[in-house]
Amino acid sequence: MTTIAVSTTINGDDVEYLCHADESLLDVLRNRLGLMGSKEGCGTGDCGACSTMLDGRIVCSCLVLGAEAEGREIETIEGMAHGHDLHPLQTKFLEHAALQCGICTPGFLMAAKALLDVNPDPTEEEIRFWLAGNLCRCTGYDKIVRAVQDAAAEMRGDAA
Amino acid sequence: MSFDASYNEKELNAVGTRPVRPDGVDKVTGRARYGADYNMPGQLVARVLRSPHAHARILRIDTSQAEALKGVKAVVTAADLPDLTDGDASLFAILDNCMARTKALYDGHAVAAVAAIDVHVARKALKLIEVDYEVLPHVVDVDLAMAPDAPVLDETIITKGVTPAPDAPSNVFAHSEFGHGDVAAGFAKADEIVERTFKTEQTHQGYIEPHACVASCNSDGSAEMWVCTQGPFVYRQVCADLLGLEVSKLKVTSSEIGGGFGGKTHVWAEPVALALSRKAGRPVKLVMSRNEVFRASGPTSATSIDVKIGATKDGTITAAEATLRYTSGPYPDTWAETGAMTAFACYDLENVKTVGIEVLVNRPKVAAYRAPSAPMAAFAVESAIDSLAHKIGIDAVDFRIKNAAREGTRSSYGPVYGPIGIGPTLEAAKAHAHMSAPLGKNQGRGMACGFWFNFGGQTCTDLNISADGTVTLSVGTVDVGGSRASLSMIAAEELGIAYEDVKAGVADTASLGYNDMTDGSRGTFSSSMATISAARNAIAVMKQRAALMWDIPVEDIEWKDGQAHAVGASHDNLAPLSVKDIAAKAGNTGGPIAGHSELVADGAGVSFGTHICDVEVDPETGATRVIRYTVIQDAGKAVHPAYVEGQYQGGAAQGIGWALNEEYIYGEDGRLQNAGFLDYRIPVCSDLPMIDTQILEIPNPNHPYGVRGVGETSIVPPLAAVANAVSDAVGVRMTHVPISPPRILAALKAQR
Amino acid sequence: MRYERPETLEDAVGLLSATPERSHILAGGTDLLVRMKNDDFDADLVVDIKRIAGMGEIARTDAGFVIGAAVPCAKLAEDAALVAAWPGVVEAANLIGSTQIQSRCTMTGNLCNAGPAADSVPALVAVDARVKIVGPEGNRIIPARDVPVGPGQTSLAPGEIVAAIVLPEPAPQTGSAYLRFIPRTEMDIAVVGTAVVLTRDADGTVASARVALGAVGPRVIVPDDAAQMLVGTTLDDDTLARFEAACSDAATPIDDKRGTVAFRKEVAGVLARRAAKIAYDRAGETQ
Amino acid sequence: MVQVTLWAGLRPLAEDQEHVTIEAATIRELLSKLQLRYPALEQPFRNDVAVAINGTIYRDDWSQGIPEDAEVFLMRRIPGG
Repeated sequence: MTTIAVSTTINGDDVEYLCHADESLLDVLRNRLGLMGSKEGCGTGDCGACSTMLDGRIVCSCLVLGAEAEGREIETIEGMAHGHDLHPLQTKFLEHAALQCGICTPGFLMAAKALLDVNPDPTEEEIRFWLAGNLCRCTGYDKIVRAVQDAAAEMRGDAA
Repeated sequence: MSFDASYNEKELNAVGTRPVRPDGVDKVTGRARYGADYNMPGQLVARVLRSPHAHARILRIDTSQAEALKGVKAVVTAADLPDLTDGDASLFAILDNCMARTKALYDGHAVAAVAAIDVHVARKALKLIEVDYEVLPHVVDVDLAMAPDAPVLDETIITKGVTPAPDAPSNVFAHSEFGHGDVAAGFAKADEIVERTFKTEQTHQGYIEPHACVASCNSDGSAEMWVCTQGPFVYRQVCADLLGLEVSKLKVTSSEIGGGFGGKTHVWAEPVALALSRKAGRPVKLVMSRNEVFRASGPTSATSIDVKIGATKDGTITAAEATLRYTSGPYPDTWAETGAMTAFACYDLENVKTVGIEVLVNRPKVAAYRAPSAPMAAFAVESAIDSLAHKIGIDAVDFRIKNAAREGTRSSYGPVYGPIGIGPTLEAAKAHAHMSAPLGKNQGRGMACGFWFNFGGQTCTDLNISADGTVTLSVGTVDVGGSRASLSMIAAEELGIAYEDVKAGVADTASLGYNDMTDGSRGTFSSSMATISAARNAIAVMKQRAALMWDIPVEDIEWKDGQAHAVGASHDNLAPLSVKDIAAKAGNTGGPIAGHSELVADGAGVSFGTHICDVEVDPETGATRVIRYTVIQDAGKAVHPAYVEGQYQGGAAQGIGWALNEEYIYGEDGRLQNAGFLDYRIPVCSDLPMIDTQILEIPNPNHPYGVRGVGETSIVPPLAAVANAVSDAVGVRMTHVPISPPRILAALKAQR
Repeated sequence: MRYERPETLEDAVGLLSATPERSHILAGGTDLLVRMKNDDFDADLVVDIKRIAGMGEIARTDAGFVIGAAVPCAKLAEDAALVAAWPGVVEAANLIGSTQIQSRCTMTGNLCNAGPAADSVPALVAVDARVKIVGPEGNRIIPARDVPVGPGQTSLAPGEIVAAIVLPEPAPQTGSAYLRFIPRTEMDIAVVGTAVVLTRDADGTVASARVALGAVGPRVIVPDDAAQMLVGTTLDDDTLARFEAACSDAATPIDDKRGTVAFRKEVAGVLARRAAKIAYDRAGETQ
Repeated sequence: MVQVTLWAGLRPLAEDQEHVTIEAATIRELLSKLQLRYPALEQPFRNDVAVAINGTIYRDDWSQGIPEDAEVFLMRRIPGG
């Protein structure tokens, strides 16, 4: 199978890669670029563990072709912290024990960040429905929702 | 090994706080490496060919075309996994489940596997493998499998535990019976009796991470494997047994694990990956797809349970009886027996009898799932208890309190209980604000109790003190939900140093002695016991080193607040020596300082929980929403309360999913129709409310800090708690789990 | 398999015409990529239409709202005029999948996938949407209802592409609504879907009504008899009860892993009644 | 002397006895004497047995002492999740 040359932007950096026509963006990130923070839980868009940002919208990278990324802007979990400075969501997930096994965590963090980008003060119901495409089997979601609420409050500058 | 594990009340500083876990930053930045996140040089990609038939004899497998395809480096079938099980039936079942030998026994049963240079070639190769099947009649339903005309899966099975022994083979592997007293006499004394049949459908653990491993066999007989597992030592043993490897030459490293819940206590495709690597002479990476995870790993039993309970008007249960039919997949197992042991364990019963019946069906081999077998039995029993309470007109909580097992009660599974915690969870439920909160239209409330056997087991830890006085702690129980934090806290507590100065990690099988798996709610219970023991051993060493540094007798040294203190009038001018001070001089006082511990952590103690659930049901569509949920459970001592709450909440959520939506759906052809997260419907974030928790702390007498396992019990009550709530809301007793909208609507129609 | 990213519709049609078998159009990819994971999937060509001018845009023209074939459903909710005009269509499209799926999935894909349970299709049928088709034999405009002809089957000829969906401007005092039943609160495929569009007269009675039922037959069912029951009424209880029964009767579902015949028929009536109420109320709120 | 109760599955291997009286100070002694008396118990004793002493279940600690007049139950080892 012939490969396709792709030039794109990932976490602010120019990146070039070759991929097969049928190769998902998730496989490109994980297998060709070493960005293994995005996880494959289902491969069919049902679990959200591979959530990444594509041109400002949150997507399942398992349902995007690597070839489609040409000229686009991609953000992954690896770009969420700035050096050692964690994003408030990352800090709050740790403080609230919002992860047990942690396999869904990168996807939740990316999806939650996408929510707070468009809605800095979401209700509990808005958080729950926005995150419905991210499956977690360990926590029952309670502490995840609380961590997102707390991070949102901190980012708004509200006293916790 | 004279470690005294008995409870010793003392003030705890680190234990009971909520620090950030040591593996946390890796997990929020995407750096943590799970099963599929590891690669080896020259690794091949494996794919497994699976039976499309529920039951079929394998007449012929021709792999020659696949082997001839460029890029294919190995093809294996059962012939490449010769039977080395030496009459061990349970090991043979694992082997046959890894790769079908003579018959494919369920849709998804592996029949061959390939290793190729990439996934495209591997996929192509699968299509080139020819398998001739003789399709046989199949049976997937537990009750139908017991019918006289059911197709028999294994002609060698004659039911055990029945006298006289049947003279013909059947799908019933065994009966097992528990109880005491005379149930017929007990029922004769009852004023009211409830007798009902319940059904539960098969569920999956639903861990988000599919099974994944990288296996590498070398020409010198050594091998290694990176794998997501709840028990690297057990995986090592089973894989070595099945492949004829020397145990110590197989190194198994557990990756970060993306959920297990019992499903990763069993070996699945790992021996196949090793066999492929052995044949190809190269490392092999095998990652299951989600479809494969559902079709070929993990599920629970599907069950059909008859329950009969009688009581007098004053609310005393006079007799209780249950017959529990559990599927075990296509191989014999003891899942019904476990269910039969747990069914009435919450109650103090004069007359009780349970019979467990193990039933073979053409479904995947059943695996443990969080308090395995207990939730289904509890669903049936707690539903019947609820009905009986209504029937005699007594409050459901009071009825349970009146009949609750207590110290001295003979358990339904045999032994007499020591001090146990069901009473306090019930009293807490009765006093909980949730219990008296008002309900709105179409809303209902239910509650239920649950029981589980926790256990401990073989455990081993190494605690090493570095030159700067910080501590590394190597444990052998896989961290499934924050145990590295808990164990670091325990080490800090015992040594008297800061939590931040301890870093716990999970060791591979080459670096630490044997450990049982993280199952049976044992991870924190048993590894904390071994950590305390290792820390105390390290303190003994540090006292000796301080004695050398001070040149005084070791008897004159006392360990307090993380420091060696010289005691006695002659030493009062000596400033205490900290761990750091002692560690800095270790090179000249005898070398590295460490504490080790190898022990058996027995005495975990049984566990009880009580849950309260409110639901709202749309009577026109049957749509059900859980609107409030409370978990009350005894933790003995919560080491890291946030992760204890997490276990309570997670188990409750899984139980709610089981109660309302999750089920394996088979077609007439015996094929699984919902092998994906789209139609195998686990709860999503918008399905659930916040899940309130109340941690009771009644110290476990068999642990130095009073710790009790907390991992499993929380999945036991929800099926019944939800069912009781739905039944309260709609006024019809729901007896079939999952209580899906079509079942609710059908029940409402039948009642009208 | 080849991946092509043409910049004009003509080029896209040319590519598809040259490979009439085993070729697929890629817009959001939320169905196609799922199928591609299957071991049995084989394709020679995938044509990504997202870089073709206009495919990702919503335009308001004399014909109404022209929604490009590659407009992700999330974008529909960001178009205030569209939401105000056809809330029933936007809410249906926004029920497809998760937030992540919404970023990618398209109504055109939902329509051309021809799944009987597609959420947006009953809503499109109820508003009498049209589709613009370009193809090797020229362009044509047909009702959205006529695109799916059976499960997984469309009336599109080889090489044809649905370039846009066109929603008419609503008449004054028109309301639309879509309700579906799923066992969970999110992430499921519809067990039943019902769309209602109705227009009120000045006196508050229903002047016209159109109803579409999804997931209860191989194609969307349009029970005109049931819809006619609403006309001339203010949705009194008796009318709604007759309407509900008529919708239940019109449904011809199957038993499958997502629901039973009895359940689907009953719930089709319940949801149609509820959707009619919502549409009626919405009609009263518009000018 | 301790009286040991066997779970139902063991009884056919022990001449259908439900209760067996035996002189034993530890679990190890108990199991080895039982096996001596009923050799068919060897198979289940390999991997399948746990011992409850006064309600506390021991799976592995065979050095555990058995107090005088203790209630002793042989149980099947339970799987965990």
